[in-house]
Amino acid sequence: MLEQTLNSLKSFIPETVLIVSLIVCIILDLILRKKSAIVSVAGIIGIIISAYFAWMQLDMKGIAFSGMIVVDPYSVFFKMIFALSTIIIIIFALFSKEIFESTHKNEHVYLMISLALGANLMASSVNLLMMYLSLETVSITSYILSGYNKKVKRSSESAMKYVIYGAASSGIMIYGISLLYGFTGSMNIFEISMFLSKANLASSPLMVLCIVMILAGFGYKISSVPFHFWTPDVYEGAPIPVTAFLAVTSSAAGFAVLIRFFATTFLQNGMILNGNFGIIPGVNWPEIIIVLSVASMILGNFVAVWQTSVKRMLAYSSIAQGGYIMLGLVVANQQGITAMLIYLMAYLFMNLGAFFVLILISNKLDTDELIGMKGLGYKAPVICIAMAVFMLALSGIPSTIGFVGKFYLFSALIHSNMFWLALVALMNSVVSLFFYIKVLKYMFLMKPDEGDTQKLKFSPGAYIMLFALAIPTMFFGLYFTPLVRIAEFSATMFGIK
Amino acid sequence: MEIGLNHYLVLGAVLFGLGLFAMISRRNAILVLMGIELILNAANINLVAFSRYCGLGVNGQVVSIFVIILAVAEAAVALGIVLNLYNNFASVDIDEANTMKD
Amino acid sequence: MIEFKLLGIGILTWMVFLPILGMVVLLLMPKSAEKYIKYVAVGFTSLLLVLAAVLLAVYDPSKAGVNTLSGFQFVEKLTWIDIPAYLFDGRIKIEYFLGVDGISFPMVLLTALISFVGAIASFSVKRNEKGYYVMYLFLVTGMMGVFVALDFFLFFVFWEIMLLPMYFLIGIWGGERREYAAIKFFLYTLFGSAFILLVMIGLYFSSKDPETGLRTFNMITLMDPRTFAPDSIFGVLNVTWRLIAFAALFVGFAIKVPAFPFHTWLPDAHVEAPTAISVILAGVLLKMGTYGMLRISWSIFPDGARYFMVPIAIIAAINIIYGALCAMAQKDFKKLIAYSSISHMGYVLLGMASCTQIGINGAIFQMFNHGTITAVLFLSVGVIYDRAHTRGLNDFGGLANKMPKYFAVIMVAMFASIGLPGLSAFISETFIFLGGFKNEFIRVIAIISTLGIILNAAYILWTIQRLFLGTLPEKWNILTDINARELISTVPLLVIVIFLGIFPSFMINLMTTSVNQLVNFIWGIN
Amino acid sequence: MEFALQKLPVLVLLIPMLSFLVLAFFGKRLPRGGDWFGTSLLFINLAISGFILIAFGVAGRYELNLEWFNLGNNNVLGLTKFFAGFQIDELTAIMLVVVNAISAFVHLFSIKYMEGDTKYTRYYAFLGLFTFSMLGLVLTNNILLMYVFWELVGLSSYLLIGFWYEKKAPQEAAKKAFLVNRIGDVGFFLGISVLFLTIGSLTFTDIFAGVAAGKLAGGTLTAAGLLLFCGAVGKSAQFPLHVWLPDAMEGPTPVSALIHAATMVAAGVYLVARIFVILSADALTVVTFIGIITAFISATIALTQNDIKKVLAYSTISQLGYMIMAIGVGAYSFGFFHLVTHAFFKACLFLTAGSVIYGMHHIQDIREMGGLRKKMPITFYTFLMATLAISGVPLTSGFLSKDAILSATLAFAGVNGGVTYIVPILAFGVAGLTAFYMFRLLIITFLGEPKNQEKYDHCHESPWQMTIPLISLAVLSFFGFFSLNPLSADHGWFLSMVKMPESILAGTKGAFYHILPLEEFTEHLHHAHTTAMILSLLISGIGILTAFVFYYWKKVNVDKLTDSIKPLYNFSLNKWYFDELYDKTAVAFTMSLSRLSSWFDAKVVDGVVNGSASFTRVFSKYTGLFDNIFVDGLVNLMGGLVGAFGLLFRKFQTGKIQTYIAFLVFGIIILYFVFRAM
Repeated sequence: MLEQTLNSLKSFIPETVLIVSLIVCIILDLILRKKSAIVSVAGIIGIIISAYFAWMQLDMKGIAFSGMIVVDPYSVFFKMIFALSTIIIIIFALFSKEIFESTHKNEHVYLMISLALGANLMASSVNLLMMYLSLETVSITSYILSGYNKKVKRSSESAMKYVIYGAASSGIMIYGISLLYGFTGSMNIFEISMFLSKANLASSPLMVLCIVMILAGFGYKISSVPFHFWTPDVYEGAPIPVTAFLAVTSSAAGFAVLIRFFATTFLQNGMILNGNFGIIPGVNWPEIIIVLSVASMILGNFVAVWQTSVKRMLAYSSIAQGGYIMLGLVVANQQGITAMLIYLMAYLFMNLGAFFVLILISNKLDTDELIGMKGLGYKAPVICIAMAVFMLALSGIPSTIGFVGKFYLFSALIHSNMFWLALVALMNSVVSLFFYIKVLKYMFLMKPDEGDTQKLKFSPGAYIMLFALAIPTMFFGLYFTPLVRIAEFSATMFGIK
Repeated sequence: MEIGLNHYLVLGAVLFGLGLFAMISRRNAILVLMGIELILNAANINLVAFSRYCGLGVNGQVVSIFVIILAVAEAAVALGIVLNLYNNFASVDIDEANTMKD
Repeated sequence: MIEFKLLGIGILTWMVFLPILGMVVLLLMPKSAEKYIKYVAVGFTSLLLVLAAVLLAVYDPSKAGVNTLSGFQFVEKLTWIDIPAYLFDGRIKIEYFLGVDGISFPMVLLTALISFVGAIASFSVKRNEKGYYVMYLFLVTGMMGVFVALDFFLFFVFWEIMLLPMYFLIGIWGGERREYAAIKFFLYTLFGSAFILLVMIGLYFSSKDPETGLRTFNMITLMDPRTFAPDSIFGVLNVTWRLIAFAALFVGFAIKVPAFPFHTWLPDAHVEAPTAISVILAGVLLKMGTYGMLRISWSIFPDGARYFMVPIAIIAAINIIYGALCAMAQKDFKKLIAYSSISHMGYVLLGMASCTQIGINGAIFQMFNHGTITAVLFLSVGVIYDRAHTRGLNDFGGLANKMPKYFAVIMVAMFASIGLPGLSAFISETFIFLGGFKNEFIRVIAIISTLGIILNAAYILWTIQRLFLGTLPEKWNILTDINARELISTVPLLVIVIFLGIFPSFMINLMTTSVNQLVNFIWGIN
Repeated sequence: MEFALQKLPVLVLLIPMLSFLVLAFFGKRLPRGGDWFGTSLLFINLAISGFILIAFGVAGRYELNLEWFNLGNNNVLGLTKFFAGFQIDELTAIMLVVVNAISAFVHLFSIKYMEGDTKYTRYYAFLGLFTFSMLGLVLTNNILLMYVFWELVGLSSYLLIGFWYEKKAPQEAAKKAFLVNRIGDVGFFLGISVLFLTIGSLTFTDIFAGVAAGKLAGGTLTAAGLLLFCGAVGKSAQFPLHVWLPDAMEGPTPVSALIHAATMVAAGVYLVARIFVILSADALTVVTFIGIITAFISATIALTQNDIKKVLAYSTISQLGYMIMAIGVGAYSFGFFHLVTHAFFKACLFLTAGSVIYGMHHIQDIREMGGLRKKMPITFYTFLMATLAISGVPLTSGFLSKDAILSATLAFAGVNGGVTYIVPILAFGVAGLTAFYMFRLLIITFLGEPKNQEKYDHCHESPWQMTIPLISLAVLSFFGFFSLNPLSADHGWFLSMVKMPESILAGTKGAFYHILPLEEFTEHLHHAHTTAMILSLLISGIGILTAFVFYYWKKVNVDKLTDSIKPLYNFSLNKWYFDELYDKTAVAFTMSLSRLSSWFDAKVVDGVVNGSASFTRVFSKYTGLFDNIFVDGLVNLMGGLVGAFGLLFRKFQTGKIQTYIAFLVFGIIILYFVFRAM
């Protein structure tokens, strides 16, 4: 028992490093007693180190802590995503006025690290309990983060909404887990898979109930319809870096666990038949995913059209984006998973980019309303051109990374002859252009009001960060071989043969 | 009569329902949080009952302990947030706080 | 396949990316050099023209192209994306594959020509010149790329890229309702390209290159029926799906043409766009739709082309007659020309629907002619609009005596556009109708569409009368005759129009070999 | 001589083009606007064409055919080539002379007539353009090229009719002329297509060969013939497309003389003559009847017109009808003969009219003239000569051609009998009417007392530049130029040069028409000749006499007479109400249709896409975003739906966390059932 645990520690190094750096940050914070970039730097270093160790695990494929977590390319991929996004967002926080003006000192850094830790665990957990715990870890830290600005009404309101909604959904999830446990007699998804493969249960109502209830937990993390209601309000209320964090990291974590849950638990003896999943008869979860994803796409896009606040618009857009990503799961094969991973990478760059521009702008203008961006293209050309890149990427115009993601998703769909679904998705992305282009319209097509035409100045660091996000968005759009190779390599999960 | 698995499951289900009801109906934030506790405990009852009656060892109990711990953490954070809510809105009525909506 | 390099880089690459180079140069230009921007832009477009001339000099008309790789010229083929199948049989191979044949070559010439003219015509743009010309050159790259790309994926990328500059050019430098027009144009085209994308991916997954056994976006390989496994979704046996695909593609391209009932974006876009952009729009962009049909729908789904002959011809007839009727009712000069474009693109569709060699020759020739003629017409609209700041046909009269040179220019253009013999459009329209009559399935429709000849004449003559004849209203004594710059941008086009009217063989020789190849391919002979 | 036939025609064609180009580009800089340049070029051209005629007489037919462009080989049409070339045969050779002669005279005449016009140079340029196109039309050996020049003459006629475009009437007239012609040309074009698709080549020789070889026969052949004839109907102003010619008189009078009397309008006849040999019996029937109907209708209209040019215009139409009919009945060479003679005397008539108008300072209403004989004798006598010619009085060219045609109609009726007797009856009737209204015109204009005294006082004889053309044309209306025998031209040089060709379809029968082999037909002609001559003399005599009775000796009160037949009189005066008819039907229909479709486009087609704005507005009321969204293109139907659903979904986002949880629970329940259902 003990030495097994000790062995397990080997495959737990990245998380360990995170924990250590977490503690280091806290200590630093206590020592410094004031806002300083040092803590952020320390945190970033810690994350980089853990990412390095995670990278070391690339060729490992093993199970640890008596079947609680696994290490496989899939989890490593997500660990990389989390590390990258966390680093970027910690840097965002340095730019964000909201964070700077908050009463806290540097809490956000280690809160974010701990969130990253939870995300890592989510990506690698293969046990329902572990899934639940890691999910809660992520949630609880996000509750705190979203309420980061104590004095700001919106912030605290959003925190309240988030915590109650989150608690409810996770509660429902654990209830569903308990049922599934009783049903299958195990918490380990491999064992559950084995059990289900043997037992012949043509969609027994109880089974369905479990799945739906557990889905509530995951669904609220990836803010998919109908578990999305918290998203707009929380996104709007939280400080922008936090919003970005929720939009990218935590929903990526949600996808990580969602994919693993479905792609492992409900496979016929964890078999993959020439790339396609051998789904357990009677539990045809792809249909339910179709429902979710179509609903998310339509609702997200259609409501986003009406938003006047860019932040809220991005909230809805990320609901829609989540819908697109889920399409990959629908086709129930490796190709789909690959497409999802590609899209997640794309999503990271373009969405973070959009949020960063938002941070910069609202620092200057103290607003995230569209109307505030009138004629901004003439006052801050570089920023706005970057924004244009991100917006077009989000709407999936070719030669941007967003198109690559969509292209692969649709390829996956069409490869399994789901033309109609692809068409729905495409029409949705046409609709999505309405509101993405609207931002550009305000920035470029509209003239700034008389009087305020002086150029806005931004720090060189801001520009560097901006290019660091914008250039990959363009480059990988034109040359996406690396993305695809990574995704294809990472689409292998432990225990799936 | 013999108390069996089903009784516990029913009890759990009832608790779950009550919890949800509390969350939906109560205006007071504290009561809503208590609703959450009910839900979690409903889950706990299930877990324990299953492992007790289906001969699944102690897994269930272990899990329920985890859940209890987690409930505590969650409650702590939640109460903090509610407190902050009170500071901002001078009330713990969660319907007061609906400044953000479409 | 003939190759032709400058400095080790293929000439087509030069032609596609020269404007990008121009963009860079413009962006690097310092504030002090603001006033030279337009000359730099014109310089780059004229370089493009020179390259086109060089191409013309080396082009070998005897090469067929279409579905024979060897028949393409100035071919450049590099691997762009190549990802070996790792987990599933989805090996992605995308090539940077350029080349021209008789179908694309006239379009390339047209693009070079019109871009140059447009650049000169843009001198009237005053606000934010840098931004304007950057976008303009970007647009040129997009258009050129569409016409030379032989890899479907590449084609699609160019096809979509081109939307952005257009959106901004209309949206920023346009007229009153520019924002509406711009977004309408953008969304319409995006809606269409959604279908194109679907078919593109579908084709990819049903293809298997006979030589390499790999999937491919290579259009030429896709034209080969052996490429499709019989069981694949677009396999030769899977007739229904192939027809659906053809229809989907048709919708995608028809929006660009624009074919009824997808045409309503055109009048808006034209009315709002600045002169030079209208010129580009009518001169080149519309051709991308019909070109796409020939290059992709007609060539990859010949069965579809044969099957849908009649419906397409009907759409064409509607375009011709309905467009002309709408034009007749217009009070805005520019809108009238816009509707006349719809009518004239109807001829192109008719010619292609006929699937006869004479008809398709006519169609391509008509694309070129319409490009040149309508360009002149829109430039003329610009001339009057710049002076009078109105386009209302009823606000004018008696300009003939006031602006004799302008009158002469526009007379030639207008009579060209009603297909007066001796001017280029006559030949192409004649071909198109002969093609239409030749194909007995659509003969009746073609005969009906000859009404268009009369209607076109009617509204054009009426326009001439309303603008130029009669007596000059007092307020227009301020107007000055067409100036040197405007003459430079229009007269060469008119010279081409007249020259091709008298010596059509000059253009026809360029394309007829390919067209024969295409037609034989459509009818499965060879 | 070979040289004359091989090279000169090209020269003849290019000289007027040269005149056009020079005058168009440099005319303004030349002294006197370059009129001398154009005129002298034309006289040179006349000389050359005369030489060509002689050369042809010596050396015979010559044809040159070059490849124009080539579509290569293909599966649908086989080897497709288009040729361009010219031919010199009797028709061409003669037409060259006629066109050049009249054009030259008109050039000369215009020097004074157009003097001081602001667009003087442009006028001469246009004349050059027209002459070029007309010569091209007669020179080419290829029906497609013929169509090309056909359209070009249309263009130049458009430009010249609308020459005084400052005034409203010329604009309208020009537009009308072009459009009406366009209608005919579409038919012409369709005819060409039929030939092309059946025979595959468009040179006349190939076409005839093809028909002879039977590549094109039966109904198709008839159809082809009639479609081609449509072109003639348009150009030669035949019923029902004759309405444009009278309006075309809005152009300068010399132009009317050149284009709308002598040459262009005769192009239709020329075309019919060209394709005569392939016209099937039924086609010929139609041709005949169209011809005679036109002749009759316009003759009746000419009776009552009061504008000197209008009268001449209708007489032109009627004469053209005559020629068409003549060819219809098979008298090919007579028809063409009449074309030529008519060209001269009608040009003469128009130019004299021009001279009168010039003298009267642009008065055209004959009711204001009268007694001009004393003031402008030369004009009067030339006019008289031409009038005699057109009325078919012996010793004139008109007599020869007309008489021949009449005899042909008799022969025709004699062969086919039955209903076809209408043709000669009407033909003779028209001859009478012609004589009558022409002399009415002559008398009212030149004889009697002046009606408008002060105009009359300022009136004067025209200068030599005008009188010389008049005299020469009048002389050309003398019989001697065509035949030495004043009673029959059969042995004159003209008819011996222009032989009757034998129709390829000789011997075939139509509904009422039997195409006889040539010699049989000539037989009948000989028999009919004498009767025809006597009859025609009689009838035109009566016509002239009545004219004198009515208008000179005033034995009959014309006003009373007209009052007694008011309806008929008005019917004629208002040109049988053709214009009104067309305006009410075709034109009105098209215009309303166009208005309808533009409305349809804006409201429905775009509407479907745009979604009813109201739809969006309803929702936008309580969002206040309308403009914003409108500009964002949300009025698109898609947009409309998006908006609708969007607003629907937004309702869920109440901002109350507990509602969210409720929705969450509902969501789960719904999902449960959805999932169960699957």
